[in-house]
Amino acid sequence: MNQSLSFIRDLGKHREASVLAMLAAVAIYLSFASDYFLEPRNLLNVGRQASVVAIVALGQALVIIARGIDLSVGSVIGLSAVVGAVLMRDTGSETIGLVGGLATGLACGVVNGLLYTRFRINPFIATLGTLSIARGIALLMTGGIPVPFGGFAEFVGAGRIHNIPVSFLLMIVLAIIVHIFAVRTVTGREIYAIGDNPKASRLAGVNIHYIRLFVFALCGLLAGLGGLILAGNLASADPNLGMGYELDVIAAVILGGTALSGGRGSIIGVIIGALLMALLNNAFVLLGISAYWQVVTKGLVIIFAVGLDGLQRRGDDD
Amino acid sequence: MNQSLSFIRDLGKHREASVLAMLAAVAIYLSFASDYFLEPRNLLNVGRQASVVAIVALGQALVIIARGIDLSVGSVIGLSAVVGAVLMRDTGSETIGLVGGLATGLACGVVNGLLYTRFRINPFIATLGTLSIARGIALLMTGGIPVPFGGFAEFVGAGRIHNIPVSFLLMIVLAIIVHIFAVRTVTGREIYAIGDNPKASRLAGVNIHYIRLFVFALCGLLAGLGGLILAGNLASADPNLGMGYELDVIAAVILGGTALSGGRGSIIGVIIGALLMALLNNAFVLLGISAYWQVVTKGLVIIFAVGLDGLQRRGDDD
Amino acid sequence: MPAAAQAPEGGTVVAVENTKGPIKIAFLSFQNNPFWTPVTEGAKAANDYLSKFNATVDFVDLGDELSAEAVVAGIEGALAKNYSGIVVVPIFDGTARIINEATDEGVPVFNIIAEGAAPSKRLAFIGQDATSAGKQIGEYIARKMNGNGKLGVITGYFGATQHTQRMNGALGFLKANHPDIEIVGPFENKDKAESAYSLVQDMMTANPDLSMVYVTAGGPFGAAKAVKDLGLSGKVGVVGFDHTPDNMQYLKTGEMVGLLDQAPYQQALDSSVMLYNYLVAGTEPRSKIIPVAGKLLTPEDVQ
Amino acid sequence: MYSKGATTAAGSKSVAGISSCGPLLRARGIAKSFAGNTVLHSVDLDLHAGEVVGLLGENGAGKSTLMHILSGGLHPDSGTIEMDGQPTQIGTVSDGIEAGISFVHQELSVIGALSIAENLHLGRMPTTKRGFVDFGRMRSEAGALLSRVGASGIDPRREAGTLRAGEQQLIEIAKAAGRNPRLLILDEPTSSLTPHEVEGFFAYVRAARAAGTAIIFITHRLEEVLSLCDRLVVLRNGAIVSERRPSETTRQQLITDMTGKPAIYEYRQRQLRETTLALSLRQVCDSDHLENISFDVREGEIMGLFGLVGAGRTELLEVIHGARPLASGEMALFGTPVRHRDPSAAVRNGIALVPEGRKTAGILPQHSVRENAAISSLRRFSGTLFSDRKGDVTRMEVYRHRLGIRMARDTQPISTLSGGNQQKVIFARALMADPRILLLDEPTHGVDVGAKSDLYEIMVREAERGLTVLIASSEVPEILALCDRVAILSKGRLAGILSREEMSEDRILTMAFKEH
Ligand SMILES: Nc1ncnc2c1ncn2[C@@H]1O[C@H](COP(=O)(O)OP(=O)(O)OP(=O)(O)O)[C@@H](O)[C@H]1O
Ligand SMILES: Nc1ncnc2c1ncn2[C@@H]1O[C@H](COP(=O)(O)OP(=O)(O)OP(=O)(O)O)[C@@H](O)[C@H]1O
Ligand SMILES: [Mg+2]
Ligand SMILES: [Mg+2]
Repeated sequence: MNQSLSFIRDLGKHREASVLAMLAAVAIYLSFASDYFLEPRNLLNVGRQASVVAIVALGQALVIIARGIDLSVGSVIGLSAVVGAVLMRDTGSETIGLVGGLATGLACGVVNGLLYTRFRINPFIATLGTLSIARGIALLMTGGIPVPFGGFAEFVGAGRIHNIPVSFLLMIVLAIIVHIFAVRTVTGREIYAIGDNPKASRLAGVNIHYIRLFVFALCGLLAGLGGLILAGNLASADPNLGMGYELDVIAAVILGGTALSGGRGSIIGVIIGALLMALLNNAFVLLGISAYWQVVTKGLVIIFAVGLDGLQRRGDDD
Repeated sequence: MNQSLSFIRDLGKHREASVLAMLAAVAIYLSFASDYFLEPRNLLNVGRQASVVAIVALGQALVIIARGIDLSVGSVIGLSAVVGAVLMRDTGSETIGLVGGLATGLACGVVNGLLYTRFRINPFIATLGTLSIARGIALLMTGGIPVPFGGFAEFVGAGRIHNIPVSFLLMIVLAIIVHIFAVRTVTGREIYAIGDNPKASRLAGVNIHYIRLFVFALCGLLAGLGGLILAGNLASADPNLGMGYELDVIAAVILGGTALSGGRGSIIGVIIGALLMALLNNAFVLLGISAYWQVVTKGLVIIFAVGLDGLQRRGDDD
Repeated sequence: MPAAAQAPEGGTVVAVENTKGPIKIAFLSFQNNPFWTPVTEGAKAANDYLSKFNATVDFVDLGDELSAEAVVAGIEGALAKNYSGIVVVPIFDGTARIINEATDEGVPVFNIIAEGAAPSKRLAFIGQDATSAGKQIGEYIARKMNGNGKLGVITGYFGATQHTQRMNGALGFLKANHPDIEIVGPFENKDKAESAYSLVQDMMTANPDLSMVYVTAGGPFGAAKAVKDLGLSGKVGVVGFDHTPDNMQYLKTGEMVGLLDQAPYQQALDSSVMLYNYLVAGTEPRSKIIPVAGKLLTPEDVQ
Repeated sequence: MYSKGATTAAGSKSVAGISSCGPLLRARGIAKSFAGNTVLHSVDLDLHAGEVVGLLGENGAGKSTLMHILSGGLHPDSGTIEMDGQPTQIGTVSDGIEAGISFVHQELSVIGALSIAENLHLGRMPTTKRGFVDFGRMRSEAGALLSRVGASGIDPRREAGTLRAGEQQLIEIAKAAGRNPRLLILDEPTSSLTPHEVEGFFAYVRAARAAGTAIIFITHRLEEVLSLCDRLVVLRNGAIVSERRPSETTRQQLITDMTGKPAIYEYRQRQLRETTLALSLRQVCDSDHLENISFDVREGEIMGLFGLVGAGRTELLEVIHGARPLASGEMALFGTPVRHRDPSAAVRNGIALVPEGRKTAGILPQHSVRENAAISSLRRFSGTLFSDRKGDVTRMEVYRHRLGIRMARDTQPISTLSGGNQQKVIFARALMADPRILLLDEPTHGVDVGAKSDLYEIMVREAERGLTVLIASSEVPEILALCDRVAILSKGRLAGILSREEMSEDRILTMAFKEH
């Protein structure tokens, strides 16, 4: 068989390929349909809009690859933002605020991890519980009233370096780091191992408790960062910030080809998934698609993006 | 070992036992803390409030036992209600409205099932897609404006027979039917089998495509019924009806001891899970707990309910 | 008891003497964002005021997720607890049935803030009519835009009655009276400020000549922040609802050019007192629908 | 928990002279029961450095359980373990690894998503100075490890999930070898290996023995233990019944030790009735592997399918069973042309399959034994809507006796059965469906000698009653013992068919190599 054909076949083997194809298709269509789409400024906007979902999805992807799931990310975003803002307001120190926000995310992640590893609570239920608890704490801390949040966080959330949004840059850098982490480090490889076959991994001497705790902690930390970016962007930390994000984040991960049953998935796929979702929202505005059709179109695109892959993979599973 | 001890041990083996214990604990606490809790009227209210989640969760449980997931139930509730109401309004026939609503739910379920079995789209993504599409269609049909919905549907949703809410009775009857179906019929047992090991089941002669299609169709149908009850109770079909229900429904299923990884789960557990969630909401109103503490408490109860089980089951998994 | 011959502060209704014995009023409301803070405070003020008349107003939290089911469950709970009367924020169409049920049981219900379109046997409704509020804002938009230009529209949830009415109230008025104003959208932001931010960014990309953004529900300050970050303060204005601190801040800096409120504190207080008066003296409220004119704040007001 | 008191005076009628110093590992009075069902009764076992001990026993005798206890995967109810003369607590698997014990489990457990090199280093991946995984070193070490166990042909960069069972087994062995263990436990490592692979594996075991490793080797193939081991220990019903030297014993003796009876199945000439054709294949091709396979099987015939690895036996059975699409060609059942789109259709038509790979394709791990056995025949016995649960109980009882399935209760999860007994349950599942044609893919994997001959008896008896059997096997003796004819596949093609009279080990193997 000739070279180029086998290249395409190789690409086709990757589950993220069909979503990438969909992303390309939407982008190509948009570049014809709208004069504004290809403007660097617009492309960068799309990148920025994808960044929070993408950053949180990096952590979520590792959790899912390790056969877990973290439903609490949306609430952790809100709680971290609120803690960061309150600390900054009360201590007057930006550093304390930022560190406090990240530490909150990390702490939530660790709690999730411990509920799973120590108390053996199914992660779906454990994180459903912390989803509620974190949201409640954020509301209690603020009495439901948003807290102003500026300074460096605002730079991270809304600032630009050479016209490139800082949060977008952060997303790129983190994606590269997490990608390298997942593919090249021992812990990274062990994450895939325990997701594929937890029992065999444990018998081979992988510390599955430690790895599980680690992925949840990292996911919490990234959700905390996401919270700071989101609140920074708005210069205001609302206890309801991030509500419902879990579904967007998990959708980005699954769209990117990660298996909900663990063991498989790529970081590049996650970024593609997040970009596709941001691109769709951008397309609706650029093309001025009528209200209710936006909702229908979104569903259709998601199904098509993954459907391509499924059709090709016929008879593969079971 | 003596009889009664082994009975308790047997009970402890069932994953739903700890949630049942939690349900009992909350109920006992409430009967002391509030004079109104034990009034038949209040207990029946709790039953009615649990009914829609429980009925939809019956279908969801079978889907999850078969190793699928249906995120679209919330939107299907809304779409079925809207279709039912619009048909009733336009044809003037209650029967057409009710049948149309149920048929809509069934059709959505069949579409989900086909996306999974024929187009091999991961059910998480497929139903995330239909979640959006169904809601979009409901909005398009109504122009976003609620449609009045009365007659027999209102009786089902809000009526009482001998003071017992009809929807509660319906829940009980359906739970018994689905329970018997799951444990006693061939299809029911095959649902468990394909959730446990799809490949082995297929080779053993189970028609896994048919079973998968069936569970999604049934889940859609029950979501349709849930939509009619909900809209009937409110005497109005709002296109946003049922929004976000998917998480409540899935939570009830998982709380009731069904494994997200398939192959295991009980219908009784599902009902217990749904009742626990309704009881919590009732407790909040009866005890006048402030909104923010409600959110925290809910999370804590969910974690405790399942944590009891996890602690006892130490070292069981992997 | 010569306690109060005058209305409590922030309210407009005077309580009558209690000849009936203890009165228990349930006040059912939500809590999920700053909008509800004055509602809660109004209920608390009513309790303070009416406690002098041997009446209590219990604030019952319906939680942080607004839904018809939550309202129904709340009313059912209040009936189970034998309250004498209920003040509720029904919002949705689907709440009419349970309100009728309560009324038929002899427990009068007073609706505040927003109610569904379906008629019910409630004692009265005090609040802002969403459609006319939309129209009020539409008139203001037209004035600010001098009758032409592009207006971006962001709505909370497609299909949410109040959001739709506010939107259509404004858009209907503009289409009829100012056909030169071009509408961009509507787009859904699910009440999220961050989504409003992104939408404004994209709207400005596709419509560099946009001059006004109308946000019908949650998160208008996100739109204002986007305007600020794009360096378009003064060129593009945002109008929206509710005098929450987040929104007010941009009124001061000028990105927000109009904010309509619903006098929630007064609604909460007056409704409780009127319900009390009805319970002890049978005094019917002055009409079945008591409109509350929203106060439209502009940058000039806060300067 | 270890109760010191239970130590018995060493029941070591141990075969002397292997090692002059004390044993590497000394287990005394090991007992274990599951939910009241005693699986091991006070087992004593000594293991010496540089010794290969063959552990034999019927399915469910307790071999795997004993090994789990020695390696830290299970806690004994009582008994002590000493290493190098010191009492040790091997509480967890990692303790065992720490103490130098490597365990190759009976069930395959490679990580399909990782590369072979990664699998071999799981739990101990080497890193570079900068903290990244040292893939270069890992690959070269993996290459060395693979050639140590005789699998030098495998590219260590391949994803482990793409390997066939035998190769995965070699990976598991190489993984254990890579830890340079002092005690190496091999639980049925050869059941899915080809004869060639077995040779390479033996070479590794001999080398490891020479290097001073103590090795426990569990298998149901008696020739293997007789040629490889220094000492043979037979476990029956959870107790050690004999310890022998290979040079001083025979197959028959070992079988008697294991089962308590000497009988073993021998082929009996039988008269095939001239009857209808049960199955005929004409020019059958699948999408990538099989090419133009044509042959007929008569009703009541036991037809063997032999071939080297990759010959396409599994694929052919899958095509007949409907699990794999028939790309071209024709197939007829009892004269009627059929085309199965799905195994459910095949099962309805009276074709049952015992698949290869009981863990992935056979068992329903969370289901009870009874449910597992009943799953194929649910539709057959359900009169109306409801399934025949009472019937399941009685049928299970029948097959439990016929196949000698060893279990405490038929409601226990199948995953708590020993490997061989799980295989018998899968067999029972196929028989319960009362098929007209029975497809068997390596059906006696992990089944002990005694049970194997029982299964052969049953197959022959069923065949006499008209059941048609198509059995794919890698074991020539099995083919010779059982089959009326054998079809030999080679690289997806039919290399020929041998009748009973023409069959011999030589001819079968020659034909299997035809296309190579
Ligand atoms: N977790 C468990 N719960 C209950 N019974 C168990 C459990 N594990 C093993 N058993 C029982 O212990 C007995 C011994 O099993 P074991 O796996 O040790 O047998 P084995 O000698 O390895 O057999 P095989 O040759 O078939 O592998 C079996 O009867 C099995 O059913
Ligand atoms: N493309 C492939 N990728 C991975 N594994 C493959 C591939 N093709 C075949 N195999 C595996 O190779 C093995 C040999 O193929 P096949 O089933 O045709 O041989 P067989 O004659 O049944 O031999 P055996 O059953 O002894 O392995 C199969 O088990 C199959 O899983
Ligand atoms: Mg074994
Ligand atoms: Mg094979």
